[in-house]
Amino acid sequence: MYFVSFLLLFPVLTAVLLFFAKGYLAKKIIVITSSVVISGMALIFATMNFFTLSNRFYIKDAEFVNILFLIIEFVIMCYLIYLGIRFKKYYVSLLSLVQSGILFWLELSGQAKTEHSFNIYIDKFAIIMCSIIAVIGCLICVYAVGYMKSYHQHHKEYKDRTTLFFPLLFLFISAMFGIVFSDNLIWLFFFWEITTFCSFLLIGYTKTKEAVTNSFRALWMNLIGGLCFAVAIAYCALKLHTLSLHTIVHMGAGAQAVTIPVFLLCIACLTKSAQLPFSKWLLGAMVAPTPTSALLHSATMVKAGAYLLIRLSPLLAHTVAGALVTTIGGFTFLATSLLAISQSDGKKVLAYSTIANLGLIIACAGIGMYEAVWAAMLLILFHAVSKSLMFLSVGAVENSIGSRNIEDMHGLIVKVPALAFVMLIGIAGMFLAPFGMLISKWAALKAFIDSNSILLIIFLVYGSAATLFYWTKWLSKLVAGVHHSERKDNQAKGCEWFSLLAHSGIMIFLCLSFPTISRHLIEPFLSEIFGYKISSIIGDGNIQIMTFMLCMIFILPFGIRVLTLDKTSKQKSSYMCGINTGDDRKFVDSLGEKKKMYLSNWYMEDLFGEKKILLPSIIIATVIIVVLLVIGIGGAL
Amino acid sequence: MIKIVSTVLYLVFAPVFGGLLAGVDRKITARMQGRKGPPILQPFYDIFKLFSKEAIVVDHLQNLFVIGYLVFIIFTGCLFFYGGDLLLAFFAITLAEIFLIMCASSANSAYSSMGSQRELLQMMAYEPMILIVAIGFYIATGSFSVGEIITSQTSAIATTPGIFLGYLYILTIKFRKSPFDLSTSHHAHQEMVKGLTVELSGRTLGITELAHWYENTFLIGIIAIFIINATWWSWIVALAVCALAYFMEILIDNTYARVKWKVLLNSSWIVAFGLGILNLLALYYIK
Amino acid sequence: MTIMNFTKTILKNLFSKPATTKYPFVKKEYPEGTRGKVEIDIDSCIFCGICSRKCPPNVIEVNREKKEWKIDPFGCISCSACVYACPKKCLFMNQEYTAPAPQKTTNTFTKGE
Amino acid sequence: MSFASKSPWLIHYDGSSCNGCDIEVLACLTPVYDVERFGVINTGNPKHADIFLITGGINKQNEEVVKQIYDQMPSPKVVVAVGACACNGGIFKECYNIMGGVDKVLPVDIYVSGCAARPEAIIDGVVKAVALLDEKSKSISQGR
Amino acid sequence: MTTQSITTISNENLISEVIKLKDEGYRLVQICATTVNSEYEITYSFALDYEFLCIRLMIPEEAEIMSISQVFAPAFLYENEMKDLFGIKINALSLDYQGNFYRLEQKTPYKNQ
Amino acid sequence: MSARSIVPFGPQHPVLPEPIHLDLVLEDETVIEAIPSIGFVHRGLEKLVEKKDFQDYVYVAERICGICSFIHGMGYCSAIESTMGIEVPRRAEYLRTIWGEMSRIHSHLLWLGLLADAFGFESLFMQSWKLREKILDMFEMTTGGRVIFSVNQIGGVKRDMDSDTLKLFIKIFDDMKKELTALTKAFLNDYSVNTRLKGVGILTKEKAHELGAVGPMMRSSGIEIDTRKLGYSAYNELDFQVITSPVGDSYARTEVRINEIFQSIEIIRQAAQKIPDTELSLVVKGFPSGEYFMRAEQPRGEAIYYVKGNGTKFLDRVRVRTPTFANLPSMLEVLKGCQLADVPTLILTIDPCISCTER
Repeated sequence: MYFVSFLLLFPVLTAVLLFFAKGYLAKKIIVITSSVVISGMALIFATMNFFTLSNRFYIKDAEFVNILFLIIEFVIMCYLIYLGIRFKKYYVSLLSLVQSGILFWLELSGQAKTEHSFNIYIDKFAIIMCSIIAVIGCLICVYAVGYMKSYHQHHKEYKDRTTLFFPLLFLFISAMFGIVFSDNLIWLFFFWEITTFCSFLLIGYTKTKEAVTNSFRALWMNLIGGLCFAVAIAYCALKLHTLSLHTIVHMGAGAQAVTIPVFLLCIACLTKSAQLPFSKWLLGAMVAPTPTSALLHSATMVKAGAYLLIRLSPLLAHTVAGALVTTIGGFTFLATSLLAISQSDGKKVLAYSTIANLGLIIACAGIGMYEAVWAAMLLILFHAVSKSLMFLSVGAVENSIGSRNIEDMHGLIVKVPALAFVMLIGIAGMFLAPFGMLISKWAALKAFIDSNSILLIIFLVYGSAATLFYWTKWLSKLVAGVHHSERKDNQAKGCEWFSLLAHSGIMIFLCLSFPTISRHLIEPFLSEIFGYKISSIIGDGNIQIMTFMLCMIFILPFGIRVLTLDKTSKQKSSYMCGINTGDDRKFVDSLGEKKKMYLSNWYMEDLFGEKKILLPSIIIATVIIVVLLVIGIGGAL
Repeated sequence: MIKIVSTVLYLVFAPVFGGLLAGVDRKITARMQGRKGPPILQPFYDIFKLFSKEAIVVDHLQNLFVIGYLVFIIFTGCLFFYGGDLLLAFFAITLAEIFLIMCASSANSAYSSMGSQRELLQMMAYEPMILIVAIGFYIATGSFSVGEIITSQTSAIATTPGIFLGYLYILTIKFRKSPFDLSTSHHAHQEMVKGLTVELSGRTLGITELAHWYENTFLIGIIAIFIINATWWSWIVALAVCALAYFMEILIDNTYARVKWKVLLNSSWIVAFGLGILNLLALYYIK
Repeated sequence: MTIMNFTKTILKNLFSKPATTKYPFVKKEYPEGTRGKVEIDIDSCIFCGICSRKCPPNVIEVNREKKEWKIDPFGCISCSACVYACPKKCLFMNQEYTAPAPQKTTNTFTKGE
Repeated sequence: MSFASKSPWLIHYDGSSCNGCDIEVLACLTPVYDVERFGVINTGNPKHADIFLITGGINKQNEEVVKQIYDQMPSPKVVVAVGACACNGGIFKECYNIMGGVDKVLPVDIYVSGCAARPEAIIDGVVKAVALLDEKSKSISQGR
Repeated sequence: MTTQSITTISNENLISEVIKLKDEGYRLVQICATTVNSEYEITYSFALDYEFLCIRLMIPEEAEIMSISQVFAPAFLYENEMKDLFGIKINALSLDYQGNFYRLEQKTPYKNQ
Repeated sequence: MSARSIVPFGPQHPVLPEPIHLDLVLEDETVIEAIPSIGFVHRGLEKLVEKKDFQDYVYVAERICGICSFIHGMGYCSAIESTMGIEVPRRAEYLRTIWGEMSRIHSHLLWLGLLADAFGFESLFMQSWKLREKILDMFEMTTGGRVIFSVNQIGGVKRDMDSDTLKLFIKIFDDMKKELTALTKAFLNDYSVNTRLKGVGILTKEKAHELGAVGPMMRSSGIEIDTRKLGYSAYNELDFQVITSPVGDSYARTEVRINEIFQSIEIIRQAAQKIPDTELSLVVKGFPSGEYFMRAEQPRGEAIYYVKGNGTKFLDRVRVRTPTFANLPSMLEVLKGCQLADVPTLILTIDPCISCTER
């Protein structure tokens, strides 16, 4: 109980402190201290509950909290309506008004006073999520302390608004804790809206025209989700007379009564997780400083949608809602993986990859089988770490070499070796064999087969092929051995560097320890929600193989040293049809002058370009949603 | 016990088998072209020579990656011949290939890098089919485990003929045979020079060649497990089918022009769909 | 449009004798008139030097005093210009070509007394 | 036991020849002469090659190219000059843009005469080069 | 054999003459320079089907001429060649190799020394 | 958003039997720009006329290129003969025609092989070159050399072909036709070959004319010009049609060249029937003076031999404009927008002869 309250309130306190803190040093100290405290507490909390945790409920009736929430909600609504009018985005005002209106009506008319019991619910899943959010979120904050300083040194054109920025980060973390812990749908909705609001402010940080447009896009898309959420709450309150997520989930799959709210919640989750056709807001979020992107993409925000869907997954198995979620998820995975091929902006590739991976998680959740949910949870875990690592390293690279374009990362292993290694670990974590993501993919594939879903298999096999392509080409860019004269200084120092290293460490630690995590956290949770004992998903033999592979990868470089293979080989210039000008970089061109060779990756714009497939995918996704909604809700009515 | 024996046998004899296969391949190809051709043992002479040559690299990282390639190819084969998980074996071979790609691009040389991009494209082309092969085995025999696949009552091919054909299709890419020898070719004259292997020479080239032999043995092993079931004679049939399949590859090698990358990508994906996915659908339908 | 229409040729090749000659294990028979290397019947030579002047790559050297006729076989282009030009018809084309060697040599023919 | 002689891979570069020798070099690979009988592969890539076949003389522009290719070959390596032009410039040795034979820029190991060099001569040259390769390989392994 | 007409024109008329030929549908066959005493004789050959005609310029060594590569695109190759071999100064080349077309050791070998 | 690669292509490159260099700018593998560089084979042999007299220069002329050797020799001789007003004996003209057409067959077969090699069809390459060896054997029988014949001289030819040889040749060609047909089928009907040739590197009729393309390159764009129709050597007494194809892609160029092989066989057959029995060569007296542009049809297209004599035994100027030089602009035109994989094929479809081009 104390832990929960602490985790919810302490970040808010930090935010307030940061808001009033003067000077960079003060902010730095506050951020670091509270980050240590928050992640420390979360970890202690997790360790305490690692082996033993019977699910717990907290906070029975808290009228004053509800009122407090109501007030905050009202303030936010007013602010949004004001902004909508000021920027002439009236639909934003309207959406905000309608969804908050529903809530106010529910609360004030007393309809929300169901015989519900507890507002907070803690189980092993909440523990996992809470640790991810705390650790990754705080590491991002620590990184941000170092990053924002150099960001404003590089971008003099933007006003330094870090006074607002840091508090928002912590507010965001607090809201995420809220989402994870809440059992009362109204509470959940409140925190849900806070994340929407915070992300809106964070995306619009630079206040450029693009940033404003993108932040409004993020806002209205999430508000649509919020609206669906609000309607779902109203439906639950009026028809089901309960607002407890736990209770609703236990009504069981296929229960006619829950069909409509589940549908609506699914739509809300899809918007939050930026699935097609709602993906554009997440791509637009790239205009924000890197820590924002990292925060939105890895541990928080988009994960909120995935989190709620996993909670709902027992209700989704073999239902139309489940079909909707899996189809959209699978389709998003395929479409955005293909789209990522044509991108050269590092952050954009990461954005598409995030959407794709979220699609996979959501598809797994939608299947509603325990193997699938197991895969989904591991994917959340590994994706959070490696994606955050990737974002932060891209940010650090941007500060060091002045660009975040993948083309400019050519030969990063020579230019900034330390960052390149960190990035290699991040990329390996995203898709390579012995690292975590792939083991989850293994399980996902198995679940897809067992669920007899040929469509998902199609999405997965082709999507994986595309994933392989765009990650590997990034990898191969990094390792190019350019000339030593191109060496650059690593601008990631202090906080940033610590955060990156910590991420890499966590990455490797997770790869080695995920069997334990699976046994003690994931499997008990699955047993509980599916109501029967879950045997281990992945055989011990296979785990040993994976571990063995991982060890091999790390032994390899040392092995080469021991065998002194690299010392006996002589270095010669590269093959350039016989006309290189003494080094590997230039050749004698047709006009008899020195010309710099340049090697670019493939983008296959005419096959996978945004112009080519983004719009059709959005249309297809919309059609899928509409058709399945009609079928599903039509069937329920 | 038998698992360990077969793994050790693989470790020791895969290069011998792969080398002989390459030798026979070169001989048959030569004869098809109306030439006398090299001796059968020529691949072994080549590889011994390569290991005795001076080792030159463009970048020392190449050594690391090329060894990684070999190690993970061998690991894949061992996993397979140990009777392990087929899907994991495919993941491992993907990792190995990625090592090779990194090796090629770490040289930062024009043709080597272009070769690695093409290799990547080839991987993207065959990846769906490779995964479908694993899925097909799983549906047909109920397991990813090679040990269980070869002791099932009926041969996998009985229910997965389409997947088998699709596998043979992408095998042309894996064997680096015309029409799909885009990234590097056994034949000299290519716009890519030697593509992936341009910057490898002497020992490092020898290692890739060795890895290629290990890989071929593994790939042919997969043809075999399509056929093998619990009966003893299925092993003999498997042997014949493997030989026939390889002969077909040589024939195709000699009767096709090298295609362009778009054709490669499109056709592989269409084949994976037309043969693989439809076969899976049929399998579900039967069940 | 057909696929693999070259198969017939390929298979025919596979099952028939290869076109490969057995050279160098069996010597090659050259047709009459093959231009190989220039040789001289030194005894009939009058050292007039026409061949030397006619030689396009200038590889023939004639020394009237020493009664010496020299040729650089590695620079010879086997054009037989010298053979046509020789007034005594003492130059002729051998069908054999000059064997490859690790050093460039000069063939010297000296007329004995 | 040295295997260098059993698998001589070659690279061919056309210096400034008239094509006559080049097509004869190519002809050596084709069915009638088929040098692959001796394990020869035309690699087209200096990093894989053991034997460097040069046809034609050397001029200012290809001098660097030839040197670079030679430099990028791993030892042991052998240079074979094919044809009169590669030996000493042939008929073109008086041209203003011909520096002379290949030996002006590289240590030539075997000279093959002819204009154009006959395939048989090229085969003989390669066979001799192969023997040399073996020697060089031995001396390198002793030198270690 | 077809007759071969060679018309000598003055330096200034070159472009207009060439444009006239282009309009009549001629294609460029070749451009050739010859050193005649201390002058250059530049011959432009054109053909229409089987018809063949030449126009000729006589220019002193130091004179500059206009490139016809704007009219006949393939002329740039011939003109670069003349530039490298003869040292003729040519203006407004569509693709100027700046004397690196042949990259000779001995610059402008055809120029009267 | 694609970035562009800048890479060198050649001079040393396995698909290029001869050195030529291109600066390639690529987007993925699409060629955006290609700037050529030649001069790796430049010898400067035109200047050798100052050192060799006009008769000896024949040996240099036929070494301009080892593939087009014969017609270079013949073209040079004809040009000199024209300036000197020599009427060459008819038998010599017929023999020149026969050797010239055999050269065309050999060159086209060589080209077919190289093309097959460029698109990665090794067995087709081998097959083409296997056939070509037969022609080379025929050359060696009649001239004593496989690639460089040294049979031309000012005023006629040095060697003769007797009627038995000619009959034998006709028989060999008849046998060869069967194999050629199989080869033709593979080149023109095979699916995979078609994907590499059809629609690749289209040169329109207008462009071909504008860029001054010559030979098969021009004829495959639908322009009906063949300088053999000018009637030099014995062509005025022989009956043949100019072969064209309207499309202008690589496929058309292949088609035109393959048809020319069959056409050449027919021309040789006609020539063998009509060949008159005269002497082989005239004795040349005097020195050339005046100038002449000789236009001859090489396998690769129209070649121009310009000679200018001054009445001494050394000529003022010899200039050879070879077909490849004229085709280079067309090559650059078709290279734009093609795939990297097409670069070798497209370079080859102009049938480049770099050593001719650079002399």
